[in-house]
Amino acid sequence: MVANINEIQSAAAALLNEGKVKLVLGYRVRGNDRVPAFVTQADQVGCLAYDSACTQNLAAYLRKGEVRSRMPLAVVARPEVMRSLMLLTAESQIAEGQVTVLAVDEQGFHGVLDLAGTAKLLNEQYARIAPDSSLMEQLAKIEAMTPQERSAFWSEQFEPCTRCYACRAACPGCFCERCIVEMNTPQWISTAAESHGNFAWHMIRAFHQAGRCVECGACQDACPQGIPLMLLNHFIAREVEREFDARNGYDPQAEPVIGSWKQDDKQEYIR
Amino acid sequence: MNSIGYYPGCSLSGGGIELDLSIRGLAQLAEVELREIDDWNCCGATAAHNLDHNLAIALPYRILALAEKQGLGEVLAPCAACFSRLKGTNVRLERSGDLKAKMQTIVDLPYSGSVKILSITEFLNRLMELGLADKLPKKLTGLKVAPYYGCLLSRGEDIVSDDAESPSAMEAALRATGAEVVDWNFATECCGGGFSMSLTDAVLDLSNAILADAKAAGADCIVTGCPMCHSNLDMRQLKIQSSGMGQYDMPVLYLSEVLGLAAGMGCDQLGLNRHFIPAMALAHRFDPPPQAAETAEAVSDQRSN
Amino acid sequence: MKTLEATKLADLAAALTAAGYRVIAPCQRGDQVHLECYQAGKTLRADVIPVNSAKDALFPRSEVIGRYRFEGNEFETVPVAPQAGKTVLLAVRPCDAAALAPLDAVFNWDYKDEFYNAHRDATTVVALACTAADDQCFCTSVGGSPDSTANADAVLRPADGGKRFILESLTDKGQAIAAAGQAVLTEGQAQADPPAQVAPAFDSAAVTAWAKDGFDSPLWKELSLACMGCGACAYTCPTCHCFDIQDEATRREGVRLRNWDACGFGLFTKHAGGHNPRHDQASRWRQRVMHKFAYFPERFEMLACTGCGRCGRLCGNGMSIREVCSQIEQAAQAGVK
Amino acid sequence: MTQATTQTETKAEGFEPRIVAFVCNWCTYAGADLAGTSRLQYAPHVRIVKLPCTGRIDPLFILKAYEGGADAVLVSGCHPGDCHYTSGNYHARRRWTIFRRLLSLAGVEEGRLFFSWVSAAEGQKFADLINDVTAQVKAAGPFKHNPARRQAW
Amino acid sequence: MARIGVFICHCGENIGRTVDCAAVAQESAKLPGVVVSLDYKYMCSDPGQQMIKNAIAEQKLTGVVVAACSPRMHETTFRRAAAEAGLNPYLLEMANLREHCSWVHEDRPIATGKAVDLVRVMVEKVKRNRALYPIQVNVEPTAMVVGGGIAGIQAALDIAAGGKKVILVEKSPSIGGHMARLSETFPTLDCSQCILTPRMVEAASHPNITLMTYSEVEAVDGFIGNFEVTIRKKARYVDPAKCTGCGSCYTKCPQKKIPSEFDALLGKRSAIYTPFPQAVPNKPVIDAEHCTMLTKGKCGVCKKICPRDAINYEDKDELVKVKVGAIVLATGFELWDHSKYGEYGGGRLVDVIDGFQFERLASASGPTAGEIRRPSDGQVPHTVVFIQCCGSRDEKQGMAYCSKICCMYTAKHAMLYRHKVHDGRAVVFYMDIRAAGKGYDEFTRRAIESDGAEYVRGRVSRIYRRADGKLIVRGADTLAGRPVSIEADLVVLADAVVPRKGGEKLAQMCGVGYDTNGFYSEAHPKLRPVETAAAGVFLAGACQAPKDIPDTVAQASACAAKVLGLFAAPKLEREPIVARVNQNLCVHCRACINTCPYGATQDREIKDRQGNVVKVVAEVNEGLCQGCGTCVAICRSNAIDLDGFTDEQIFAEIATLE
Repeated sequence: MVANINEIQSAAAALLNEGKVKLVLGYRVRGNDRVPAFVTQADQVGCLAYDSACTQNLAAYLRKGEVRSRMPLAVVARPEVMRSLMLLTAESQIAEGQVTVLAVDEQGFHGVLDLAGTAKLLNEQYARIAPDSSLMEQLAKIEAMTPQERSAFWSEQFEPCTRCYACRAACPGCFCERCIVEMNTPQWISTAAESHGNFAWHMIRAFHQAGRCVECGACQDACPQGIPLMLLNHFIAREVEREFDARNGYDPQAEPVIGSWKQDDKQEYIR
Repeated sequence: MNSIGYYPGCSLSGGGIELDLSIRGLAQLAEVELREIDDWNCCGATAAHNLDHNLAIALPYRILALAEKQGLGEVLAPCAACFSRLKGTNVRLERSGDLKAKMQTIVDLPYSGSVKILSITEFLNRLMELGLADKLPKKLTGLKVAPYYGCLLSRGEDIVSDDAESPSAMEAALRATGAEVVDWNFATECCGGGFSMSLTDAVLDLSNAILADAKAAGADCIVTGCPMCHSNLDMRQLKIQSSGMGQYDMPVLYLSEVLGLAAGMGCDQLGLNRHFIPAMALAHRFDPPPQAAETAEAVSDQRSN
Repeated sequence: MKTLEATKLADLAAALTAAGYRVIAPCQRGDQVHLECYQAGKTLRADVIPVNSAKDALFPRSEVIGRYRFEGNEFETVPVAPQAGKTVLLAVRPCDAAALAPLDAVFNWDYKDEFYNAHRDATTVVALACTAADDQCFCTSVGGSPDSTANADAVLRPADGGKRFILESLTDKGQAIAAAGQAVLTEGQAQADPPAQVAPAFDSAAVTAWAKDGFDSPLWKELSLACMGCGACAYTCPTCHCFDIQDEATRREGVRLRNWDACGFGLFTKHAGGHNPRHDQASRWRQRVMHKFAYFPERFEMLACTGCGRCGRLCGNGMSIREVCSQIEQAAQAGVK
Repeated sequence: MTQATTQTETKAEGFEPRIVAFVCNWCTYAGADLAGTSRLQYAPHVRIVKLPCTGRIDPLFILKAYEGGADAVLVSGCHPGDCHYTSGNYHARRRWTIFRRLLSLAGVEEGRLFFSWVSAAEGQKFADLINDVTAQVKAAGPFKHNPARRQAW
Repeated sequence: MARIGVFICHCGENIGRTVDCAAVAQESAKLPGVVVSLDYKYMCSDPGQQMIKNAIAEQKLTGVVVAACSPRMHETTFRRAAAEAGLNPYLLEMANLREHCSWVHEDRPIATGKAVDLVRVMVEKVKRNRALYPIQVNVEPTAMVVGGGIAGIQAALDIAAGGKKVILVEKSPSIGGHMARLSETFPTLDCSQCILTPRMVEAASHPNITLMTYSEVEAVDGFIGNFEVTIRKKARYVDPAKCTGCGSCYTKCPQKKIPSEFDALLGKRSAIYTPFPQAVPNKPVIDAEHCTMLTKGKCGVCKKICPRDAINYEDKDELVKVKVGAIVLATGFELWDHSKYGEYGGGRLVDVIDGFQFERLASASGPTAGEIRRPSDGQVPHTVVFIQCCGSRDEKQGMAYCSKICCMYTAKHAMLYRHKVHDGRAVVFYMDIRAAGKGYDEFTRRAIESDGAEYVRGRVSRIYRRADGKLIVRGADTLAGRPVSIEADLVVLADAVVPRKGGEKLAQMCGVGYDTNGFYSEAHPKLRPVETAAAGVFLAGACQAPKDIPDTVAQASACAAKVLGLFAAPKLEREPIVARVNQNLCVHCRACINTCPYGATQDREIKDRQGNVVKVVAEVNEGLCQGCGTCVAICRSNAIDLDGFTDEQIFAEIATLE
């Protein structure tokens, strides 16, 4: 547990007491697990906990009607979650005043912030979050494979996918009312949990993360089948940064990366 | 105490010794320590880049690498030519990915590109900010100065941060001394540069035009930051005058000398007695001579003959 | 007494494969253990409860149930027979075996599902008695036990401190397994290890009783708040059996597919006109609990939950049957409607 | 379902590839028209799907074409700056840049996805493009390791 | 059930030579949904069209595929025929058997096979077509013209002459623009004011034109046919209804030393002023910045002197809302600020002037009454140096483009100077002479050959003022290959033509794009040079690119033609190929709104019966949508589809190719 957990609790209590928020979305301990906590009364704040095992991205709850109806609310947010909140702001899913941030990282609590303050903190303190080196190594290995090997690798990875969509549910960016995979006139993506349906699903899920994924890891954590989704996510984020010099979730006013353009965007592959 | 790396180069112990003296004096006054780069070498100006491009980069590369190794984040290169070579090398290293590796093999020293090079104007303006501005007890009221930038302190858009056509980096400091900056036309005109020896006649023509314009604008002296300009305008002025092109008796001062004068530093300490065109009379308007100073004036006058 | 060295589980799988069985067994896959088709080289793990349940073998996640062809304006259907080969579920847990009862019941209720039954008839269940349980296990709360042999054709019991298994054949199908595995089995004596201790988590009767009148309870909203609405729990649940029918066609021919579906999805009950009778996650969770603890007992006199604990193990948001039912029991005790 | 037997399912020798092209109405389609009016002969394997603008092309169109067994996909529109709708091709270009990298990571080999700008005046370029793409795909043979290919049920 | 008719055209021998049309018809007849499949020699001929019409009627067709030439050739023809037979024209598609098949392949079996494929694809598409109806947009038959220079005046006059109402908005107190400031015009040297002022008067008196001078556009809402524009009428402090323009006020105004903008700051004006004597309207305004009554509450002379009591010191800005159907942007240009060139004195040398200043010096109504006298000491200059391309064609410090008019007006200036100062020396530094235009090259030749202007090809590297007041102009004569130094008395810089400062704001209001230099972007550089990406907004004059007067006038008249064309019918019919948002699916991520090149996707609040906003979604404005479909592909939820190119249609096409 972080050292100053009491400060999170008292900040949450103060927000609730002063009527600034109706709900505090945080974490609590249940056995060996950390699970989401929905605190609506100041006297319940004692359950709030935070440590590095709190990996869920609570921003994903902001699409739920049951949660939205309790706005304004506060969210215990580590840097990736804050970036999700920036994305949600940029994509007009939340607005200043609806969400207050209880900023945390592995060192502990860093105060109560509005969304503008969160943007500032992110850009000042967490402008560069080093990508997981093992991810980069794995990617390098995959990229060194032949196309056939890559195809075989992913087919092996996607094979156990049951299409439970836990990855989608865990992702704050997946806030569509109706996902593309559920469109059936025409049927965009086969819903059968078989090779081509799984391939199309994972390609399109990853593509829809372009310019948006904050690499929080919630999708991969949620996947019961252990599919290495972060490989795809990190790859896409890396390409977006390389090609368009864009890093996701730092600017609450950002134009969408896919949905904007520059005249001199690279095009060496187009003849 | 602040400290800044120092690259004197060849001229500051020779023809440009006044520049070295006055800079060291001002730095001391502003409580800035100058840390000379240990084991420095020639910067390559002005000949190397006409002979061998690798050499022209390798020489400054070694200086920069040494500075980085010695933990110097910023380095002052008072001579405008040294400044241009060193900073220019930084720019080229940054632009070309392969160059750094190539230089590392030639020089056998690593360099990441972290060393920042300061010109004399940048350095003196920094000193002013660091408190020198409050330590200028003498007002040089009535002194009309023509700030002369020449090429190396005005050109090269990646190197000089001033406006190439109408630079102004010296003006604030000069005004702070109480001197009047005259409106003149030849602040960036060519003085003849490195052709002082090889094409002396061209240098005389060019420098003559500069002197003439400064005189026409009513300047008492020309102020410069470049030892090469200084030597062309100061030393060659003797020849210009003797060959009948014009009579100016126009002292040419380094910016650091003017500031030193305002700071109340002695003429000797500033090296004002070492000029070809006597500057002591001008200096004495603000720093009346003790008895002994006359001897120095005499020495200087002798030299000018 | 037939015994099998613990290290020879894979050899048994290989022997059964050689005998023409499709062997579904707990195989190592990356960091996880999945129930999947055994192939030479795969590592078997009897010590870990697999991520997925045994239902996958009987009720595949996607199955062709019809075919058709067209040519010009002519259209014809093509009969499809279930693709059910001889299968053995090797070393599945008693909770997975127990789940066959509710599956048998629902697939033979008003309609006898030829596809499920074909798989079921071709399948032999070799259960593995549990000698260890984790904090998510709760079979004892839903009428099961860690060494139950219900629905099993044979059972493997860990013995001699885990060094070997005792194989008990319970049916003819089980005998056939013992015969097919003859080469890797030994005749001898062994002392069965004591079954796992699974502490009761809640009183299912109390849950069923509360649920009878609990349809309109405001409690569902609180219980379901943390649910994100994915189908992970349903897809790994050994008893969940909802499905969706989809056609996939080219311009010449098509197949009709039966794919899994889950009541946790928002679209599960969404009508074409836009109305959704289960419009929020609370009503979907209510359905999940009611189906398992109220409607199923009402119809089939059994629970549709075997306490395998998979939902608790995988849900990062703590939405497990165990957790929710415990809360319902507490509410029932406190008299909350 | 059984694999549809079409003319392209033959062995590599005499292999006649199936190539799906997504083109915009205003430039590349018109460029193809010009190739026609100029009577420029080119390989007959490409089938064009016409769209108003490359901006309309969803990456899923490409996946769908692969799913149906296309041996290659060609996407072509107006040159940068010439888009009939001012910026549709710029938007499209961003999508392609990422999507083609993703497909490559996923195992779609080089030479199965082509992008090009062909203006309404470039009939010759269109014909050359089709010939070149066809030749490349023919040389590469059928797209056997197509990860998006529809499952044979 | 679909009932599709397929009609294969032989196009004489054009298709028939390489495609076996009868075989294609036979194969097509077997396709699911096809009830009739016929081939014919010339489908576009009357009997061919009749064949289609008969089949539509007799077979009750729900869709038609005509397999013939390119749809770019005859789609309209066949769709009209379908409509005449009672089938919605958008239920007809064409398969391109000629340009895309018979003309490009020689092998008959292969071409025939491909033709069958092309027909099959279109059959599957057309089955999924739905009836579409042209979108009707109401049109308010009033135009707004922004900018009262020659472009705006011409556009307004032409629209008014066409019988439609025009609101002409001008931000300064008078219309006339830059042209009113010019002395003479090239290449004819006719007096600018003489040809312009009658037009100004005509604009002011035309019954169809409402002049709104001293006014600025504040906001633009709506779309083609239906713009709502808010215009700020700035406080004039003079009631134009009462004022007769007698001029007593500005004659008596004690503040007379204010640099006159009209005279390019070379002349002076009073605080209550008209910019120039022929101003239209000829009614003064008070410059609130300089009027001591308004700044300090002291003076009041004008109010006392005004015989009509027209002065009102309490006047306030007024916001006026107008409804217009079309907008013409004619905001013009200004000159690049040459003080960025340190080598030309950085703006500090008073005798280094720009082109407009020279125009005013040369103008009979200017501050020197047409005598060329230099600003510093009022002396007649004996040597004048003209420098072309000052800020033009300079990517580093100035503008990368050619300003187009400078070669001509510099020649004119040199000529005017030589006409006025006979012993004077006119030296022109140039990079190239670009005198493309009727009579233009002759004009520059005349400046050189008859009027003795000395043309020096080369750049000027430095201008400085010598102590004696002479301007030393140093440069290169690249033809002679030597440096030159000229002692000049006056230097005239042909500064680059740049768009009006702040023009981006107006462009954004109207949804018009602009380039990196700030010039407004036309819809197509070749074929739609007056339209913009925003339907109903047109461009006239130098706001789009540097232009001379004839080009400006021509473009202004073109705008008027476009506007009158738009106003010709009370309703505007638009192609119904537009995007549609499924509001149930839209989650309002605004990607489409960011993406649309036309600003056609907009926020839409969905309210319940009590008027509470329950949801915000995207909505496509049919009036603005051009049907590119970029929003469709950008939408992750696929909540948008494009009529005519729906996902269902395209997927069917792809599936058919399997």
